[in-house]
Amino acid sequence: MDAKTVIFVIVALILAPIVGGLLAGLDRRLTAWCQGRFGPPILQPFYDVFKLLGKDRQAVNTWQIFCAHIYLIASMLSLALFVIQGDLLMIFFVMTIGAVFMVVGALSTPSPYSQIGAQRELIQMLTYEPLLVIVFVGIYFVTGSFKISDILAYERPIFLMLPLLYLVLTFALTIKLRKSPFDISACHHGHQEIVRGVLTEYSGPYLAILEIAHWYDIILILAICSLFWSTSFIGMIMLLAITYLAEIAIDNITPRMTWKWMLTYVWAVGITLSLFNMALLYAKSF
Amino acid sequence: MALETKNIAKNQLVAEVKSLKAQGYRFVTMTCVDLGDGFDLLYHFDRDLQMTHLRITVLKGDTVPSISGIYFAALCIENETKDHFGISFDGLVLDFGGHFYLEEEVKRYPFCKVSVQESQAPKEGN
Amino acid sequence: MGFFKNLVETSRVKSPWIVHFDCGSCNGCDIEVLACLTPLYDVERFGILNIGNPKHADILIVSGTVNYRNAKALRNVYDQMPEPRAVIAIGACGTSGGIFRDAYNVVGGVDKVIPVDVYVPGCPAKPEAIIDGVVLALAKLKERRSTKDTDALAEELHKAREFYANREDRKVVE
Amino acid sequence: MSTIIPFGPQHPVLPEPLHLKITLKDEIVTEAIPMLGYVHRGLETLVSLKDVDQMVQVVERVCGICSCIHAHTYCMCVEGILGIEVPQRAEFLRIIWSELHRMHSHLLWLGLLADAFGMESLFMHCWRIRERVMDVMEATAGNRVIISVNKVGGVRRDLSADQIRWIRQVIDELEAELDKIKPVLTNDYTVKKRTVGVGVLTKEQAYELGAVGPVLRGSGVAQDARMTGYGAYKYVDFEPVVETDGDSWARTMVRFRELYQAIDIVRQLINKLPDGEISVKVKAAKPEGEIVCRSEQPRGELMYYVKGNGSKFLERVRIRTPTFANVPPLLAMLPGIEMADVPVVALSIDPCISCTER
Amino acid sequence: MFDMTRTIIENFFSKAHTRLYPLQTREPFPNVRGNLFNNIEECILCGMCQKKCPSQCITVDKGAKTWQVDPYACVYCGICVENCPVNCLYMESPHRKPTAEKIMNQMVQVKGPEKKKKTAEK
Ligand code: SF4
Ligand code: SF4
Ligand code: SF4
Ligand code: SF4
Ligand code: SF4
Ligand code: SF4
Ligand code: SF4
Ligand code: SF4
Repeated sequence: MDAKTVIFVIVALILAPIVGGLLAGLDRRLTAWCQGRFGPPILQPFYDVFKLLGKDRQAVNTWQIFCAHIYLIASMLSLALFVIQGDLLMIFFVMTIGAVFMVVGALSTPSPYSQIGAQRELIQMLTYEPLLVIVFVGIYFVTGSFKISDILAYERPIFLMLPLLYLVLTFALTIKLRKSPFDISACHHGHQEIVRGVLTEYSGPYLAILEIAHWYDIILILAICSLFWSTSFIGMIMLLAITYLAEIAIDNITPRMTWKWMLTYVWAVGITLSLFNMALLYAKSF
Repeated sequence: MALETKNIAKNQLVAEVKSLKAQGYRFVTMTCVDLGDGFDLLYHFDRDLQMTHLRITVLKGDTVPSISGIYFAALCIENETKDHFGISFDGLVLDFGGHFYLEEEVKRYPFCKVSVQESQAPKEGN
Repeated sequence: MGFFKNLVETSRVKSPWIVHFDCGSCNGCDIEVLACLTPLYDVERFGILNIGNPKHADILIVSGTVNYRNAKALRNVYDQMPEPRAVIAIGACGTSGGIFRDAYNVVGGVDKVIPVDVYVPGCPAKPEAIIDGVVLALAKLKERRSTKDTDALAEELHKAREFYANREDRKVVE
Repeated sequence: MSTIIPFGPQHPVLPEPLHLKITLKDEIVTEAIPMLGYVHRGLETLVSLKDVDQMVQVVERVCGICSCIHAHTYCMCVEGILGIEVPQRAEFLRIIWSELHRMHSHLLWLGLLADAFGMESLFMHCWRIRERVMDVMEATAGNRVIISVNKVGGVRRDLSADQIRWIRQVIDELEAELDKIKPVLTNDYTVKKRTVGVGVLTKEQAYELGAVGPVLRGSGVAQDARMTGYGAYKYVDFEPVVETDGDSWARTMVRFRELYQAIDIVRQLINKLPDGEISVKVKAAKPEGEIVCRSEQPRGELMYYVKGNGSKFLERVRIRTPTFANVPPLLAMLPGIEMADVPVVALSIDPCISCTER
Repeated sequence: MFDMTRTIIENFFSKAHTRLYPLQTREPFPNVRGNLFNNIEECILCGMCQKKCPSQCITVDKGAKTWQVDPYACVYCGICVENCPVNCLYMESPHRKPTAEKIMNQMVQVKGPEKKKKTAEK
């Protein structure tokens, strides 16, 4: 690992939350426009986080604090792994550890909302993780490697080969973004039958930590999306912009669904799409 | 405009309500009025927007048979009446024990006239 | 650290998350609080989110009269909110008990149970008035510190507790 | 494993302080026990402190959402005992305001339902178009929510020709906006997924448990207190809106179609609005006797019992509100559904706890 | 599944419906019951408003020549305005501003109504 990579990693780790926060702010503004409202300032997520940092520390137990920090560290680590162009499966593994710790933190409190939220979060992970693995396998089929450096070296946009798998990836993105119809364990406003789900018992600075970790996660998933059009910068930006706008639109035209529906629907549709895409790929290769 | 009610005795109540139910009447609600030494209990029923009313008069301290076994909907109102007037109902399906609405701090049976004055007295007396 | 402190202070004013508690309100005030969130008034412009979870909230908006049963729930919600926080009482009911203050099950305004920072009169208070009230509360919030900064707040908390404990004495309408 | 969830009294999807103790087994509700009393004020006792006229203001504040109908029903009772004939124009105006209340109440409710199943854009849309109705209320009656237009003997404000023209324009706009969201409720796959078959109440159950209003009509019973022809309803044509499925979707559709019905009724009333006085003078009312009056509120049938004793203070006022009658059906619907559906089902009866407990 | 799309796209491309409240206020409708005032010099201190107010929030003191309303208990119904025999009460359309402390709205009469004296002389 040379000095250049180290600098890259540091820059990425500093930039990611800034970009993530701006994206979240933009997201809220655009959502407001969809609803005929004026919307908050773009910098709003930063105000929220700084305010939370200045609030009283109130934690149910120390375990919870520990979990929040682990989640942040895991998210940062997985992003760093991406920047040093490591192994996709490794990244996936580290990210999962972080998410599991957040759930464990929520489970460690006695509040029923937090408990149910944690259970649902686990189900969500159960839903999107196989999909992510399928997507990675698809990428492997095309490029012959799990290593990001090799994927980047592939000369054509993977999107053209795996359009349906990209759709599958957006399911995972929707779940990760906590957007309708998959905002079942927690959501950004909190008008939910289980209050704020997994986030219910985290408060003040710890909530801020989770928020920052969440921004890292989003950037990471978007980065994975961007792999699908890694050959040109403009193509990459266009793909991401269209994806994000579509996410906002979907968020606004669907209600929140139940976890049973999510599990069956996402798996059924996700696996069908993947198989179809693989078959297509196979047919083409002849 | 007077209200036409059918006055019946307390022990006829259950039979009367059962026969109304057999005729297809729905239970609307019950009203309790404090008469000073006793209570007027009015039971309101409805069928196709036509109302019929039963009235029983009981003395303070009497228990009244509950009709919540016949009409489940009577549950809320009987609990409410128990809170407000202290009338006990025999055979309530789900009994909140006089704490349907009220906490311990409140004087018992606020709707009875005497208690209304009692609970108002400290407020008005200053 | 001064820079960071400033940042937190500015952020606090720009990101008030509210939790809305309906005591014995007639819904008139509730729906006006809700109307503030909707496109015509859109308080998200000020970063206001209706968060529904007292542990995440900075401002408690209370509408309606306090009665004996919900006083406990109100107290509970207030206690769960981390400092710094502010309380806004909405409507005639929230500020004094309004037209119901002589009814037997009514304790009175919100200030009989928890300390109130801003009173918004009206029946119901108009959304504009509620926005004015939040703005006024923010000015107060800006000066507050989290308890780790100062013990003054701990003292205030203690006072608030006593205030609640002595509520019986204040039942008499002045 | 069973978990006990305290649903409320302060809860984000349910602004009402309704407290349900819900027992869950694998996210399925096995038992729901209501804990009431968070809004109980005891305002029926205020009759001993406020006289006949002042009580109008008190009963308006039983619930802010259909305040006008509460006051109307109370006034009908007192006028009934005193034998007062209200001028025809006043009757028309009362019903126009009542139907405007029905519009704003149903829109508000539709928004809250959308919020309960997490569709924020629909919530915002409903509340935005509702503001037009609120503007009408504010301009014609002087206040947005609690409009205080009724008094014993008539109404306190009149509508000018300009205002009537404006109301007509607003309800036209409203109709156009409703047409836009109609497909969302009737077609949308995800919306139907959340409401169809959720919280089913059969016709027999609804009738037996004493359900009223859209809950009753959503289960296929055509009963609407407006059919008794109180006020100016005797001068307009309408049919009660009935759906037969008995689930949350049916109740939604009943309310949604009632919005169109309310628009239609207001149009008819405006066309027929007679000239004349808007109130009769009532001198020092001292009613004596008992009476029961009923009316149809957005949430169902409202019943007032009033007893006067010949002084200016009434002896007893008893209010049976629609949600009070709809609580037993709610309790019958909850067991067996999923936790995620609890807010949807609870909202589908349009709970208004403040009037339930008074 | 996409029935809401049209509405949100319309919203997206049209101007926000928001009224930017503190910066941009709408002219209140006439005759809105906003804030209660007494034209105290016209008041004959008869106490009619006190008697009629459903919220019992007006206190008229004939001896001290004061008229006081508790704006935090007033329900803005306008009954007092309608019942005042000399029409000295009036309501202004803008709403009453929130305050950090409860401030009673008390008015003290200095001179008293002139008209009333004139009619008394006649
Ligand atoms: S459910 Fe409501 S609060 Fe939660 S993310 Fe969706 S729109 Fe936001
Ligand atoms: S102040 Fe008025 S509108 Fe608000 S809750 Fe009280 S009675 Fe209702
Ligand atoms: S869901 Fe949220 S915004 Fe809606 S009423 Fe409840 S607390 Fe208020
Ligand atoms: S429950 Fe219905 S009738 Fe009663 S006050 Fe509320 S909205 Fe009005
Ligand atoms: S259900 Fe009742 S409290 Fe809730 S919004 Fe409707 S009227 Fe208000
Ligand atoms: S009714 Fe009018 S004149 Fe009489 S005291 Fe009141 S304000 Fe003065
Ligand atoms: S105005 Fe009427 S109520 Fe007032 S003092 Fe004169 S006669 Fe009495
Ligand atoms: S407006 Fe109504 S509540 Fe206010 S002082 Fe006048 S009569 Fe009393």
